[in-house]
Amino acid sequence: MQLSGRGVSCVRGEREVFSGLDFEAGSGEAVAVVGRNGSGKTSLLRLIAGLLIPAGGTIALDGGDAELTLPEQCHYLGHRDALKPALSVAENLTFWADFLGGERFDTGKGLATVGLDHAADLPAAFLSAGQRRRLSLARLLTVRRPVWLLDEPTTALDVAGQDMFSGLMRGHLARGGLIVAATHAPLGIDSRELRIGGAA
Amino acid sequence: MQLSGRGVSCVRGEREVFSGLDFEAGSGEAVAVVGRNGSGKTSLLRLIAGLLIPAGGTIALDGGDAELTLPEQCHYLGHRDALKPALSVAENLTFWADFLGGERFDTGKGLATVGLDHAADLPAAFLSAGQRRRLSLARLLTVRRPVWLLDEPTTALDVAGQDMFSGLMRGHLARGGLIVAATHAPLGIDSRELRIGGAA
Amino acid sequence: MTALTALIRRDIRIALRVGGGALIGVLFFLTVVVLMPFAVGPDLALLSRLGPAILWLGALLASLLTLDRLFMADHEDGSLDLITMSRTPLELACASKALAHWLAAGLPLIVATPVLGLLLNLDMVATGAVALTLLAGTPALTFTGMIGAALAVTLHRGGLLMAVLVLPLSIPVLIFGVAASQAAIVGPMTFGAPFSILCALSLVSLVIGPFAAAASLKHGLD
Amino acid sequence: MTALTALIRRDIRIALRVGGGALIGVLFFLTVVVLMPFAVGPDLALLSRLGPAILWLGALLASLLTLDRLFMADHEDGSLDLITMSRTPLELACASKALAHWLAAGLPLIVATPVLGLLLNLDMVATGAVALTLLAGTPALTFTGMIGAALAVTLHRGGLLMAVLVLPLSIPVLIFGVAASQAAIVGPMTFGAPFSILCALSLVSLVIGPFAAAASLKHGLD
Amino acid sequence: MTLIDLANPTRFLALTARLLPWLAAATIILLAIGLYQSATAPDDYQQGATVKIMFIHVPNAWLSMFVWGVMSIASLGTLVWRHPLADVAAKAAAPIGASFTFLALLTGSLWGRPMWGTYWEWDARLTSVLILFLMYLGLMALWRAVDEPSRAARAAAVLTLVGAINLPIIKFSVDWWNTLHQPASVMRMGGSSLDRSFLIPLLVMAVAFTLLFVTLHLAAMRNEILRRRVRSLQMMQASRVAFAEVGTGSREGSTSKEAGAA
Amino acid sequence: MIMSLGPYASFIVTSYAAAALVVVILIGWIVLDHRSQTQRLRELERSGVTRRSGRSATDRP
Ligand code: HEM
Ligand SMILES: Nc1ncnc2c1ncn2[C@@H]1O[C@H](COP(=O)(O)OP(=O)(O)OP(=O)(O)O)[C@@H](O)[C@H]1O
Ligand SMILES: Nc1ncnc2c1ncn2[C@@H]1O[C@H](COP(=O)(O)OP(=O)(O)OP(=O)(O)O)[C@@H](O)[C@H]1O
Ligand SMILES: [Mg+2]
Ligand SMILES: [Mg+2]
Repeated sequence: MQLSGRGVSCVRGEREVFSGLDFEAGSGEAVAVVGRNGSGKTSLLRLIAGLLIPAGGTIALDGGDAELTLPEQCHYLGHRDALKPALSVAENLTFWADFLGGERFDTGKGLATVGLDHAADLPAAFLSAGQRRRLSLARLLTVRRPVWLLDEPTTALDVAGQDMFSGLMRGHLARGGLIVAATHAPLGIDSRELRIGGAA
Repeated sequence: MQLSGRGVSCVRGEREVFSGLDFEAGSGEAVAVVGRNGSGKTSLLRLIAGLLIPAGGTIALDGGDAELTLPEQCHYLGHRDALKPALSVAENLTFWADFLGGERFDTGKGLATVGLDHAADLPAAFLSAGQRRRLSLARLLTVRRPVWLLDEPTTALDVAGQDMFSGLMRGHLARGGLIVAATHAPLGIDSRELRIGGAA
Repeated sequence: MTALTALIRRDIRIALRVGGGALIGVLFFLTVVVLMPFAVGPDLALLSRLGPAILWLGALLASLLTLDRLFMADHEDGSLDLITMSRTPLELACASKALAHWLAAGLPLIVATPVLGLLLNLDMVATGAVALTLLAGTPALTFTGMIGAALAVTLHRGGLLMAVLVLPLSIPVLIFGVAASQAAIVGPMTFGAPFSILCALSLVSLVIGPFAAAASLKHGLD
Repeated sequence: MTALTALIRRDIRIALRVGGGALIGVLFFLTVVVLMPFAVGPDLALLSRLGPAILWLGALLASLLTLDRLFMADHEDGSLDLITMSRTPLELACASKALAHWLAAGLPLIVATPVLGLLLNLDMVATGAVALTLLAGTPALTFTGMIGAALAVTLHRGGLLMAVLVLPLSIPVLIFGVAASQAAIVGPMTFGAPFSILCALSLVSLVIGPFAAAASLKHGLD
Repeated sequence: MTLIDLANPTRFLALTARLLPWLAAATIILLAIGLYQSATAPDDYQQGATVKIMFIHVPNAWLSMFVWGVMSIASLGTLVWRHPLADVAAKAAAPIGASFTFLALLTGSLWGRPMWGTYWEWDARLTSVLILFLMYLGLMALWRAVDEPSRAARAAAVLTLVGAINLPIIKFSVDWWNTLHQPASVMRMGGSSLDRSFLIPLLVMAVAFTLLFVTLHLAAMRNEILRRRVRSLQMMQASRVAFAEVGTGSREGSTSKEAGAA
Repeated sequence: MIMSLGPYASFIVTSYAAAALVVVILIGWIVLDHRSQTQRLRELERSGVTRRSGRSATDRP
């Protein structure tokens, strides 16, 4: 499997963010997107996720499921965590598992993996910043998607949380997945660097 | 000047977060609040800022302005950045300068310090995560407050941004201010550690 | 299919839990209806003549005003990104959300109608007619309102702009809803004609709404 | 003082810029008024009799429904935390926000009244009377509505809950507003009596509103 | 490129610059003829001199619908073909269409007073025109509310197409509901029933107003293109300054990497 | 020639006057808009930003 972009350019608010960007990521590989604030890391992830339309160039996944579009084969973890404060922690996770199609997903085990099993019945509104982040990480486990798009995934995680998360990423890579992560801090796994917008 | 808490305890959502916490910070000193996710770092900062009411214990600032309450002598920088997407970057900053009472504050210079002067006329909605964070950092410069309460202030900042911010903090401490910052990453300045809720 | 039922169940659950839809919508409906007599004056004959109109207006405002956050809330917390990316066609997802909204916020209004009919001095037949027209007409309100809700997301604006954009579209629904109720009560027209137009409006909006909303969401990606 | 003027200027600017308050509120008002005749039917005599009531109801809904985000938006983006902590008394800050809201969303309604009066077949005197009562009464709506907006923040609920909480408070305003307008048009009461009660209501709410809102915000800290 | 594909609009600007004076002249001549003819038209045996209002009312009423039609086609251009001039055309048309609709409403109600004894009546046609006016206003509010033209364009396009449902309602309302307003007499199956002495000036005025619309629309489109040019230049200025600025952003301790970027 | 407009002269005159006024306002708006846009364009171009200059221009305004 091979995710590749050729000459991708991005325009937001009528200003060019970057242009002519080439990149590549194969099975089992992690790409760390780095660059100054405002250089377009988040924009690149949203382009891959189909949430923005490229102003030029192409992005394609070779060797994936030919019947599905690229976004349909991605997990996207953005700044906003897609949690409903009114629902309990377990309800939030179960919803995403059902909606994304993870039929035999065990919510309890998923929560235990990210260290939230004790909070399963709390409303999500009561979670601290790091706990929210852990809950959205759990979404990555609900259903298998070959491509993970992660936007500053370790934000607000404590040290133990970061270890847990590197473990998850390593597992995903070992199963042949690929990861594109925007980050300012080290990811905690081996990764290739993709720099946007010149040295920071 | 001395900020001190004695036997502070905190209850949120009818559950005790921590209790019997003592802490202390003097002029020119930075305290880094650390602890697991959900241990109560944010809660502690909000207690000091007067945005939560302690379930027990007292928090006081000695040697400050006797006519002002503790919250009135604090800058609080939380997860949410108090920016209005509809206003331009400069308008956002000018508003806070006026509202907080920084009469002779030069918006252009403030923006230049955080590296946003080129974006002064953009709507704040167009900013990237790190640019938003830089803009809220600029609020610390509008008017002098002895106590800075910072909740994971370096989130989303790039390396240059973190350097810029350590510079700001060092300047504040050198002018006799004090800082209480909740953080998972190193702050980039010398600081005393205050651990909540046992080792992570 | 499970994806859509999961979406519907989640939305209904949120609406019921935080009082976001059902209870509050009904309360609002009640208050508007209670306000009317104050505005109109305590003339019972006039009141029962205006009854269907007042009920329809109340239902219209209540159902439109709960609609404005239909997509906005999902947009703000990032859920909409994931829904757009998912394997479920966006049109179906939009339709499901609207259906959930109607179940949580539209149906209770209809259930509450008999009680409010009492307050407005309407007889059994009149109340029944109004309830029936509401049952046939409120889906049209929800499914046209949905277009406005989607536009509101695209435009980063909530609330009133959406109401303003969508209210003109709902005027025909209101006209025929009231006309059918009046016909059932006083004649001289037959109930059937305006009622079938009302049903036709609902059916048309059931088709146009999800497509227009999905188009607007897709083109408004950011 | 500069802090308060800064707050007022910011709020007005946001309201005007995104079309959040002024323009949209007026358009909503217009649409609600336009909806009424559809519901009530094209009976001009009845319409002009209901005219003041319709205008008042429209103004009430338009001004309340723009109010619901008065504090909620500031709460969601964290501005409210900073406003609470600042050296400006919270009561004054609340009052300023309400004043800004009235200037941006209430005044335009009054300016639009003559146009709408035409649509509803009201004569000059009637239109003038309605506009005057709105001028005296809408501050009361804003300043009582503010309490609901503050409660909505405390309770983590926006929109309709707030409207439901506040509508009962605004019923007296509505009653006397309509009464005064009707008195000016048809008699038999004098205009003066209900009008002075209306003014009194406004004055009272000018005092109570900010205190109640500030108290509710302070106790609802979280 | 985003900053609007300039090649096409540039040709448009050049072309319209040559076309506009002729259009304006033709408009003025036709308007003059039309006004003269309507001044000298005989009084109607029923309506008296008030029939002269028709020469203003009917062209404006037609145009109010015509302009929405133009905007609908432009909207298709925006959504389907993504033509760069389409949203310019749609945006420029809205205020002009709103003005015509306003005039149709105003002259209609001024005519209604002597004819029906009331300025306003909640009749299906009048109301659907009022709704049209409201939708014009809503559309203009929408353009104003969004600072990004391309984003506003797509939303406005969806709304315009949905609103086009109103056009057949306006056109056929008089046939579907038996109302005060008179049914079509000029454009209908089986030829016009209007007397020639009214028909000729009416048609001349209608053509004149249509030309007026074309002229104003082209001029407004030119303005809109210029406005976008100004915008993109300002944007470019902003991003250029941004490039000059990298590295001075942080005072303290800029790293060696960072200096290299400037 | 003096036209006799009958008892409703004011209505007729108002219609024509309103139409004239609205058209004049439209024209005025378009002309003024054109002036201000060309003016701003000229200012921008004078300050060194041209459509194809891109990043090559060096000095800050
Ligand atoms: C505010 C009030 C009015 C509005 C909004 C209005 C609207 C319209 C519209 C939209 C049309 C074009 C219809 C089409 O092409 O089929 C029209 C045509 C016309 N209107 Fe009005 N109208 C109003 C009042 C009146 C009044 C009071 C009269 C005269 C008694 C009148 C006489 C006509 C005539 C003669 C036509 C031409 C019909 C034809 O030949 O197709 N209108 N009006
Ligand atoms: N609004 C709330 N209502 C009820 N309980 C809450 C609320 N916010 C947080 N809590 C609970 O209070 C505890 C402390 O939360 P807090 O946000 O202070 O943690 P934190 O130390 O800042 O964590 P993190 O490192 O994840 O930011 C958590 O267990 C959380 O579940
Ligand atoms: N919604 C938007 N509309 C217009 N412009 C935007 C929008 N979001 C971001 N931008 C602009 O696009 C550029 C890239 O933003 P992006 O969020 O991709 O940066 P980033 O690399 O993720 O930065 P950070 O490190 O701060 O997260 C920025 O200059 C920003 O101003
Ligand atoms: Mg980012
Ligand atoms: Mg925290």
